[in-house]
Amino acid sequence: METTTRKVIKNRVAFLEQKVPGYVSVLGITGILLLWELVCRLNIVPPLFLPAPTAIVTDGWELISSGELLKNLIASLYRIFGGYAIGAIFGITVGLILGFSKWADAIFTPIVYSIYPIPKIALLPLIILWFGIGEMPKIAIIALGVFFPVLINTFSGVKNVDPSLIKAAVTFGASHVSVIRKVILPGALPTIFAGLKLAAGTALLLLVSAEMIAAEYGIGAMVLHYGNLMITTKLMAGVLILSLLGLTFNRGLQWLERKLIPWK
Amino acid sequence: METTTRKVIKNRVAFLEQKVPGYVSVLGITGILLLWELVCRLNIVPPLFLPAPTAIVTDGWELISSGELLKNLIASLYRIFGGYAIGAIFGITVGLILGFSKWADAIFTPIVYSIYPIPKIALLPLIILWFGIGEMPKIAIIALGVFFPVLINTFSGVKNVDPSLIKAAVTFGASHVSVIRKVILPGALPTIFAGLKLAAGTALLLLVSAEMIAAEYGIGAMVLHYGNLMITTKLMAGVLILSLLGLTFNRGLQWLERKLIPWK
Amino acid sequence: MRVVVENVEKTFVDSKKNEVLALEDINFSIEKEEFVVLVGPSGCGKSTLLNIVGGLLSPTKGQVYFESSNDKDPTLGIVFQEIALFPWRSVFENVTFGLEERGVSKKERAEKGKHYIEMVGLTGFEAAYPKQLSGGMKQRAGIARALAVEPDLLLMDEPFSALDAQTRTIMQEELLTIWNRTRLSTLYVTHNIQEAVYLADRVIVLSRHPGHIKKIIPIELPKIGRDQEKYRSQFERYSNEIWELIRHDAEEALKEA
Amino acid sequence: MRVVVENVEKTFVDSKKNEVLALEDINFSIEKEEFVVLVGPSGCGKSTLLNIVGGLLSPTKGQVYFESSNDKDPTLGIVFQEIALFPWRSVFENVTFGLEERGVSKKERAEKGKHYIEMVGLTGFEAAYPKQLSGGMKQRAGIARALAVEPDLLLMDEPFSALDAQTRTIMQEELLTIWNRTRLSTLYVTHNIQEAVYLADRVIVLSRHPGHIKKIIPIELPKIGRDQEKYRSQFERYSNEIWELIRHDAEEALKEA
Amino acid sequence: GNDAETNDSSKSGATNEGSTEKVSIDVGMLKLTSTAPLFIAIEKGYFEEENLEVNPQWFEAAQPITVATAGGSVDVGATGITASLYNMVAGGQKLWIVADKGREQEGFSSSALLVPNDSDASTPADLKGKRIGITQTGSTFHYMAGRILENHGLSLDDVQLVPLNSIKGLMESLNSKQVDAVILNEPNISTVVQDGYGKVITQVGEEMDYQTSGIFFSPKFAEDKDTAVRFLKAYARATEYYYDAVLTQENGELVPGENYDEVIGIIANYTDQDPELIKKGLPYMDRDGRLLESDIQTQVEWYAKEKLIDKEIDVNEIVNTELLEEALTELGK
Ligand SMILES: Nc1ncnc2c1ncn2[C@@H]1O[C@H](COP(=O)(O)OP(=O)(O)OP(=O)(O)O)[C@@H](O)[C@H]1O
Ligand SMILES: Nc1ncnc2c1ncn2[C@@H]1O[C@H](COP(=O)(O)OP(=O)(O)OP(=O)(O)O)[C@@H](O)[C@H]1O
Ligand SMILES: [Mg+2]
Ligand SMILES: [Mg+2]
Repeated sequence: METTTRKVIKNRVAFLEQKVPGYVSVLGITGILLLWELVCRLNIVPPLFLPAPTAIVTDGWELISSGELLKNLIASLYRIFGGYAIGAIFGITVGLILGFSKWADAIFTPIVYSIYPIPKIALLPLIILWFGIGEMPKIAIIALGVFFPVLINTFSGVKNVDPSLIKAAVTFGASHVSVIRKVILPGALPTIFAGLKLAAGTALLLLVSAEMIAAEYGIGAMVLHYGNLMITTKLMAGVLILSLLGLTFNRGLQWLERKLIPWK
Repeated sequence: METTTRKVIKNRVAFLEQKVPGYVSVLGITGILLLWELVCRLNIVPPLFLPAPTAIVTDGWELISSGELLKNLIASLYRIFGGYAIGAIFGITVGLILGFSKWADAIFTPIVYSIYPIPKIALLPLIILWFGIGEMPKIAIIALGVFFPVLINTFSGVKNVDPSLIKAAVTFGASHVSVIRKVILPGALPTIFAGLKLAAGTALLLLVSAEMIAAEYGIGAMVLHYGNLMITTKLMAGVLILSLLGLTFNRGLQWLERKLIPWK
Repeated sequence: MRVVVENVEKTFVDSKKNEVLALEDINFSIEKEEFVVLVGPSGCGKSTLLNIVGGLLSPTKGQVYFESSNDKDPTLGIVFQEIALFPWRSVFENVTFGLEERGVSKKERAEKGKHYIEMVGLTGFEAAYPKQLSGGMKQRAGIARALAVEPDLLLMDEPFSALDAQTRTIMQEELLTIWNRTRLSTLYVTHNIQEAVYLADRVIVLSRHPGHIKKIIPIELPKIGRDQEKYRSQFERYSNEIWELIRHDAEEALKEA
Repeated sequence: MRVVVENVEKTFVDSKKNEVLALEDINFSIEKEEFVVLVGPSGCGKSTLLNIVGGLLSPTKGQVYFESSNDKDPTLGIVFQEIALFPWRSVFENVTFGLEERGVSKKERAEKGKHYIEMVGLTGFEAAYPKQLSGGMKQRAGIARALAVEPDLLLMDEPFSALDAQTRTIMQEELLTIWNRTRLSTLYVTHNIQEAVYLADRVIVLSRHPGHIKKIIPIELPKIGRDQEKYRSQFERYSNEIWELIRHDAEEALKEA
Repeated sequence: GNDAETNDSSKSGATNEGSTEKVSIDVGMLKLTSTAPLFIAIEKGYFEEENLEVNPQWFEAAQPITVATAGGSVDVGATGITASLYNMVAGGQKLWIVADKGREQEGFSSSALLVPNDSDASTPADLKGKRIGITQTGSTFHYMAGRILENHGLSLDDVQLVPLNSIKGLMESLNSKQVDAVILNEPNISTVVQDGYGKVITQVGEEMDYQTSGIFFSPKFAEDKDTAVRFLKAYARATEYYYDAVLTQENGELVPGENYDEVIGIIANYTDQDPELIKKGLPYMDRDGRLLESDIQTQVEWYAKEKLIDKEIDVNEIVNTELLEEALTELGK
């Protein structure tokens, strides 16, 4: 008589589904902050090299309450919004033109692609020569940094609109203007937004670099100022504020995206 | 008797297929360069503000033959390759760890995402403080700028490996190690490369910024130097070289990608 | 209104600059209220032909024309396999797109939109975006959009091939019901032989390399109820005939990378 | 070797944290050399059940086990609708993946690989990457990969549903020929009722919300040649029976966004 | 007289050293003229005579030297005294300022406030509301600008300070009139004046006595009092040598001293610069290397007032004159 053995089948991909409780993240961040604070309190690392989180927050608060932060923030915001708006508007416009006109495409796209890899900050000296050392060059460098990714995304957004949508529109009698307005523009919008989001990071980076080179006020100038003075807690507070600025900028764009592209 | 009319159907999307001859691009670039040269020759714009293309090339050649370019280029290349390699290696390693371990993910991912939006150049004063002398801070800032996009792409590459591939591997008896080595790593490779390409632009930008703020030699320092001296032709030559550097870097990565990911 | 395809030939230039003859010597017509189905193996040029008829591609030779007694420009309705609903428009806005482009008044758009949405069974989903619909519902919206312009010729390119087998069966039945109410001249492309026999007045069988008409088979069965028991053997005979015409080509197509 | 599915139940927690009962009270077995097909409307839990049998999901209740006379761990072969070939491996490397993981020698891998690649008609494409293959050829490679491990149970989840109608017909025939040579115990999931009747020894019909077994129908037709004229009416009767069991559910499924 | 004195002290140094081992000292410094005493002490073998082996660590900027000295990665630092130094001390990184390494003094000034040649401004008081270029915030130039303005009834709030990060940037911004005034040092002042695009409206030395740079000891190095004193002995001999060579005045006019060309040669050699340029920018230094201790107090107060220092610091926590005094005593001064 044969004996039969039973082999129960077990889930061999259980490891993929392993769950980590939600509080771990919170605990993780808290733990790291506590550890950091402890390292500083016990003077394992000198406070000059690594200021304690509480010290950073305290100094950050001081920057806020003394109005110093506001002054610098306003200077930076003015530049970043100005530059971003100019760069984005031009980028979208030129991107649309290149996307729609095959002639413009053939002539200008190679030029765009050869200017694109230049780190825009290298043009700052030139821009200072052209525009002087006031607000203009800072706004211009940000605009330039924003212009290219937005242009290229707009262009590729227009080029990559699903051709079957265009064909459908044409079959249902849409005119050229209608196709552009009702199909190509909304179809390119998600890609344009991707460009705008990419450009936000670049804008912030260029802002800080530009302010480091010739500015009295601004978050970048402030960070460099405290770096020069070796007041590291305030420097870190400035960096913290930059991180928040970046986060807010990104969130704002995400919010706008959800508003403008509800169908995604 | 009824008369029948014939309506021949015409291609209504012909405008999409409109072709522009290939030489237009070449003509376009040549035309723009000629125009530029002409504007300069006729002194419509002073050469200080917009040097002529021929002048830029001549000066660029002078920079090369005098050996000045080489000296600066070597200084920059050393920094960019060092920083890029360090940042990429750490980024990939940490990205893999976060991708594989749900615990590490839960604890560290929120931290990574809150540091990510900081424009890394703002940390330069701090990094000078930490690393002090010479090359280290420049390499560190580039490494830092490369680290984050590479990490985040590696992480999302690992997370987005097609689960049906993992399931297939497991069904065919693959061990955990096999799954990681033969499925997750190659599956994440294209995304990792996307991160590496993204980081190349950032690395170049940070290189220039860092060299502008504190360096004796380097292409960024050279550009700023000639900006300060108002020698715009040499400045433009430097910018041209940066653009070539960026292009080469990108091409190199593309070549590597084709070698490493032949199946795409 | 009658559609005539006359001596159509189409040559493509492929990525290696070689000329590829996709269609050759295509001659047929679609009569008023006729449902013509194009079948053929993969790559035989079905979509190319449909696109030429729809004015989305120019033929290299020959022409396609509408014969009609009035001077009105013919209107077309089209349904794609990829559905091609505008993702940024609600179901209602998609369905009334063609009317909008024809300058139809808002009131009439609302009425017609409602009517055709109801016809395809999407009442209640007027305000939904395409991403909120299942595959079958999306394809219904696509059909409503094509019907809403009350076209002189309805073009459908494998509308159901992305749906699962059961959904496809249901949709075929529904399409037939709708067609019976509207009786639009239709050119329909499919891979599926059963579908072709089930829907067609005439089946045009294409062969490949280059695509030309192998045979035109009129289906002499009542338009409604072809799946009944009594027509089964005749249905099978048509299917087998077509399958025999295509089989060799289909096996070849499968071998192509 | 026999596979037993005993009292299986599966509950998912959806994105809104509600519990969704996907499968309930599933009991059946797959005998040696038996070809069992699961049919049912969209979302009835066919894939869920197949994944549980394949050890890719844990059942909430009940269990699945192999009954065998030896102590060897059962091997499984699996074919997905999405094909799931490793894009970075050539056809040969894909086909021999399972053997590699089982530590089979290089020589034996080369032999078996060659054998199964030939069996599915891919000789000459050993070095090709998946992206260089057509859909039908990819799916053949997927089948060869599953056969190459000579599994105790072969699992197939709608392997042909992404292919066009004609390719599907050809592949069904080929699968039957291959199966006839290998006689592997098989669990096969499909939406397509004709396909089920054409391939199955037994068809298990599932209903939805929650998925449970509506009926198990043994197909009493010879395994080879079911498409012959003489079995046509019996074939149709099975198909109709299954369609009647599913139809209402399938229409409901279509209404769900 | 001078020679005899030098010989005497060298003897007294030599007698001291016999028992001790040779000590190796890392000194962080810049390739600038104001580092001259250290160059001289190395070249003339004064350190050798004290049985010290000095390893120069070359830096590119001032700030890292202070950090490195405070952090103990070099034993001795030689560079400008900036706000960052005070802040580091306030932040817990201790170091000692022990000797002079260059100052602004009436008649010897090496820094000045310049305006474009055609500027209306003739005194600093005319700069109200104008743009003044400096290198960096917290730098010595920042301090000079502030103090000069205060001497003329203005304050930093009355002008716009533009940090331009480099000397070259300052010069060119002046040239292109993107700023209305700049602070510059020699030899750049001479270059600007020669090229004719700028004029000096006041010399810093005329406005104040200012201890611009110094010699710093890391806390650890200062603890080893014997070595520290020996180091300062060698240094003090070098400052004297420097002073006598290049800072001798006759009738209010600078005249070359007896080792003038030798000293210029040493500096040119270490800084890779044209001797003619060096001759234009020789900073004043105390002959004995003594600090202008009172000015350190002034600086701290000024920086604190301008909120450029985080916390008030006690001058006694950073200035150590004892070591130098002891060295000078041993040298017989
Ligand atoms: N734009 C194009 N450029 C070059 N060749 C093309 C183009 N479009 C189609 N072809 C070729 O023309 C032939 C017919 O293509 P078509 O898409 O019309 O076939 P089909 O019958 O619709 O195929 P399927 O059943 O796969 O949809 C194919 O060989 C295809 O490769
Ligand atoms: N991971 C999951 N989380 C939550 N619900 C799930 C999950 N996987 C499946 N379900 C639900 O379980 C039910 C069965 O899904 P399953 O994919 O097994 O159906 P199916 O019969 O294979 O459908 P189809 O024919 O569309 O492939 C569905 O209602 C589905 O929404
Ligand atoms: Mg087609
Ligand atoms: Mg499924």
